[in-house]
Amino acid sequence: MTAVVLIDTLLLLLVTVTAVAIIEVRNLYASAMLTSVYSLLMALVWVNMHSMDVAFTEAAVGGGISTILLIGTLVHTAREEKPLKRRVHGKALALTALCGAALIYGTFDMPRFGDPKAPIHHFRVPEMMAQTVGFANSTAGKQAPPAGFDPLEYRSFNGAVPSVPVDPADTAWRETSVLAQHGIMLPKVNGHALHPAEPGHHLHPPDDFNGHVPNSVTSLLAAYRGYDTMFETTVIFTAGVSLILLLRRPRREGYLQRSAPLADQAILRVVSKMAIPFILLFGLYVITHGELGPGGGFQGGVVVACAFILFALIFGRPALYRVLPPPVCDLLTGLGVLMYSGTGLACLLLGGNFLDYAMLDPISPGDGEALGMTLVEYGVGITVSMVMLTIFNQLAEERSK
Amino acid sequence: MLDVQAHLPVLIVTIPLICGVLTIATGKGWKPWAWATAVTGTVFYLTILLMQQVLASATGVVSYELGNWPRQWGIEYRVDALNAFILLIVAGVGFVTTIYAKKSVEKEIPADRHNFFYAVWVLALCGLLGITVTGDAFNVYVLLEISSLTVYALIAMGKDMHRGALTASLRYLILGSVGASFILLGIGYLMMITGTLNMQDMHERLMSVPGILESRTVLVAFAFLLVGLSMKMALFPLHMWLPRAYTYAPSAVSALLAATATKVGVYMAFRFLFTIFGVGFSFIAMPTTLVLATCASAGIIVTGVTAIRQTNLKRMLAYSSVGQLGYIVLGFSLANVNGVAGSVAHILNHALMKGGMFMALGAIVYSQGRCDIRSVRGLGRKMPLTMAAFTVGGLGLIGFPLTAGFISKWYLVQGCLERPHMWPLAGVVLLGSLLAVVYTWRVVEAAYFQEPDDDRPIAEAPLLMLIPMWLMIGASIFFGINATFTGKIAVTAARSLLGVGP
Amino acid sequence: MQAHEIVTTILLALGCLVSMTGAYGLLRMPDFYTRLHTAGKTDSLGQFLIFLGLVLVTPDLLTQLKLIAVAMILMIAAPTATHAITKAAHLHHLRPWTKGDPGGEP
Amino acid sequence: MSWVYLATAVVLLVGMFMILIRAIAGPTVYDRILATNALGTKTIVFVTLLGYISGRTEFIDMAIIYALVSFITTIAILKFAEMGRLD
Amino acid sequence: MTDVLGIYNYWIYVVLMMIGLYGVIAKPNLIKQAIALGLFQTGIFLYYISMAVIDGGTAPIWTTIEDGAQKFQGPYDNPLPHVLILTAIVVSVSVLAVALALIINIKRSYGTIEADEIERMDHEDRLIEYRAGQAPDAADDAEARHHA
Repeated sequence: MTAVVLIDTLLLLLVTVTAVAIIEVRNLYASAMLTSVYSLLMALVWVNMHSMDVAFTEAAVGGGISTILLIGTLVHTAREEKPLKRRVHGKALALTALCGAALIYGTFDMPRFGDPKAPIHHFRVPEMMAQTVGFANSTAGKQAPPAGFDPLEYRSFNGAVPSVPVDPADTAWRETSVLAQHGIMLPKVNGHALHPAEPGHHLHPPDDFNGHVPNSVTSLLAAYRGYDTMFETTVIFTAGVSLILLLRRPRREGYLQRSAPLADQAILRVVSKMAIPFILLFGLYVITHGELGPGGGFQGGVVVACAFILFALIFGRPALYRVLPPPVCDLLTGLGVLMYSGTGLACLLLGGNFLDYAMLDPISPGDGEALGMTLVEYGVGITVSMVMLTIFNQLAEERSK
Repeated sequence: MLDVQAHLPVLIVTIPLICGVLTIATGKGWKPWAWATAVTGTVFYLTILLMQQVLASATGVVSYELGNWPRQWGIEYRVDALNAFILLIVAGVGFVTTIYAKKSVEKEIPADRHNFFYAVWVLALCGLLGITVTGDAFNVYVLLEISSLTVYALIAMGKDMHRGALTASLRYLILGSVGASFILLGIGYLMMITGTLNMQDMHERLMSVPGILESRTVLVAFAFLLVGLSMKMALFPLHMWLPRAYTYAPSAVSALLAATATKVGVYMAFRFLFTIFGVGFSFIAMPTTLVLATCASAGIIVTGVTAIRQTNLKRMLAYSSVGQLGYIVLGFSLANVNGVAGSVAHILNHALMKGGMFMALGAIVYSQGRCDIRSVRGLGRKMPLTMAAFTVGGLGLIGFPLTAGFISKWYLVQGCLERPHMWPLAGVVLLGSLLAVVYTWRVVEAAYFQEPDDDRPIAEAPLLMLIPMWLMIGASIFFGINATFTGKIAVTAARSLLGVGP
Repeated sequence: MQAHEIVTTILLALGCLVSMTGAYGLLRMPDFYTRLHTAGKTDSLGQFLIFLGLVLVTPDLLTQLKLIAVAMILMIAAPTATHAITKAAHLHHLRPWTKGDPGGEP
Repeated sequence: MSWVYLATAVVLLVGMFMILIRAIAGPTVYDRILATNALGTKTIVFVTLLGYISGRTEFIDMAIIYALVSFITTIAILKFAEMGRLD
Repeated sequence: MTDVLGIYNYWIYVVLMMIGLYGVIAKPNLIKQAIALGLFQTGIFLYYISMAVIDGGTAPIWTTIEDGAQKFQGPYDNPLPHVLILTAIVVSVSVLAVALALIINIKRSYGTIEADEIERMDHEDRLIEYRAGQAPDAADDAEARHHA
């Protein structure tokens, strides 16, 4: 039994107990707090399973934002659940038992937990992890994999990352690039052919890209599945706009209400004053550092939002509105999504496919990839932080009767 | 500079995304509406171009690799005749409904948040189009959530008319999220066993690796996907969210949802059942035909009877929508060319008819503030064009010859008769039409043969409502008379889904 | 096992002991203030001992600095939070438990 | 050395379990806040230990996030308990 | 023993999901339902992340030491499920936010957040709407039918 499995077993027991308690506790306030505990424990489970980025997100979202959301809702609704007539809901129990039995039935043919032979570990993904997809397939417009290329060897990374030889003569992309068509000639570089037959299809630069993004979660998130992430940002944006639609009152009613700052409590005030710049800085670090270590736009955005929320908690919302007026906040929510999709569009206009970051820097496509991913992460960060703040503002603006 | 033809699939989704976000900056008054109309109009034009491109291509498939990553690793957009057809419907109906929305939204939504409303509106279309165009299983989930979230918000915007909109929306949110989670779970099971997320790739793996299709994991994945999809497309026993949502949503939103949202759900079912699992697994190895046909027939009859008893016409049409969805599901559950073709054709026809009818009801709400049987009494003389549109739409629901509904029902009945021992289903189709006669007649009788409660003058709906309404209804008549286009596309799509030669 | 590793082991064990005391006290003490008394102090000390132990076995400077940063944040944040909780409880007239008081629980 | 971290982690888990019982049992709101806060601290230590168990010191970034976020959450919960509002 | 531990994670995920589903169905309190929906989704996340684990694996972040060689020789965990779940977590928090906004609105216009009470009010609403919509002569008849 490995350490992972031992800790996993114990943690999941704790998680299950917490889950039952969340459902069964009558006091909604307690339920909300236990939800935050649940998130913390879940984040530990993710860490234990080496899923650092997910743990990061869970900690920032579950431990921070969603608890504040729940508390903010409780302010306006009720603290206690109505007592139930029946303690156990028979029909629900039967349905869940049936559903659970079906799901468990499906688990018997699954690969064992941690089985290295599971299809997901050796089909398609190794090439992505090694960031060699650009040349790993041999369809039209792309190079065949180099001789002796073995995706499974990449998987275990014995020694340094193998560098892949690129044909230096292959510079046809330069003639077809938009800049070249406008008479701007570029210095000669090696590699990265744009296939003449198929405009827009070029090689993803293996040598530059490799090693540029040590966090393979980020490279999957922002490059291979960057399109999903764009819509993830849109989902957040949609949530923010929906909350504005549902909760925002006309300005004169709720714009600058008097509030109850905690600034008269000296200890809180001093500590928060010290903490807020640090939190903001750390948030920016998380956004920028996403390619090297755990973290990224989403996590960093939440941390930045947390700094603003702390400010509002201590110094009152009017003070926050003086720093960041709601109309500005609304526009910034959109700006992040626009930054993301604008990056994609820029790639399109430069002659590549949508979100083909390598197009951003025709001289060194690897730098283009890095630039694109950074822009995209900042886009996510801006939208997420502003939407989280908008959500908090809307919940706080709402006044109970 | 930009080769639009080469990037059509992605532009169809990203234009509404970018422009939807920009909508919040358009200010007040008519500007958000004009902007949204321009955007949806552009998208509609692009879908027409895409349809032409698909029909012209030799393979019948247009593929687009996002970020230039090969499809097995990145995300692929894959458009064939079926996709292009659904895209055309969603974008077309979206465009027409956006034109229609102006008057109705002015009346039903507070003026200070029109820009946010239209932003969400355009994003909802973006989500629906995205689901339809994508060839990646997880991308489906993400876009499904975009369209769902936006739709929850849009439905809840009916809260100023009736508080029921809030509970309707929340109920849809909970059921919809459970359904989406089931879909996510199904995708996870499939990914675990196949190791990939691309639909085409998944299908190839399921077909080629020995023993996969017999595994219990795939079986459970199939079951959960089916349940999740049924929730999303409101198949009969899981339709409980739909009637309320359509009843209490703002009129324009009801029209949009009735014409597009469940249709995209059906499209997802097509993709999962036919493209990923394949006909052999979905309909021969599994008793899917039996389950789906039973649910669909029960749905047609039960909701038909329920619709007859409703006094609120929006609710009546909502129940009728569940029933009409039953026809669509019945069609593809037969898994033969005529059945699937009927199903595909009925997606278009129902979108046009139901969209038009909801628009007519919206016009009635616009002039009267409500739309129940009582308020339409004598309306045949006061709002002749609106009521005529409603009546023609009703004829389409019945499946009256020379309306579009007739064509699809014809295919369906043929499909039923082709399958051995399935002829009672043809009877169900006819019985459903009979029920539609009853509930449509109640309205027609009230509108044309009853006297109004009072003599106050009621003006005909404004032109900005009548034109889109009649565009939809006119199209449904046009496709009823000239069935070549729909027939051709539907049969092509059915053949490619079923894997039989052209 | 080298000397600094032994020191670390001892520090971790001490940290564990302190943390467990706090946890046990939080579970068993009769009322809020007594629980606060055990949990508040042991929390800070326990984590500090464990982080100190870890710093000793960490080879690179950046990680050591980060560890110290976490410890310092906790040293500031945890007492602040405890202070705020106490103040809130006190303001809401939560009465301390006294001997023979039936309101307290074991 | 790894077993030392593992043993510490398991002991911490037992401690967390006790605190969790207090968080579930209450009885007052303040008890729960206190327990949640204590759990937060234990979690931070636990994350760091997990990093040492698997030899990945990047985990400490997460500990910092936890420390900051759980502080803010505690303040928010307290403000609600004290004033019945968030702003 | 290894067999059980081999699918232990998958069972726990089912248990978590079902606790959530039970809460969604059985609890009439809307906030409870929203929280339970969150639990239900976390169960699925646990499933996805469990899928990514590989024996002896480590976090999929490459760390190089001075000479450019990889510091960790062992296999790396699969990052794909992590990416998907990052997206799914974001989606679930968005859904939670919208649900809570709806609940606040419901409290505003219904005065309660208990599903059964709301259901009753909705029913009354519908009855009123039904009567208002019915033609006057047929109203009594319809009401009788409705109650039957």
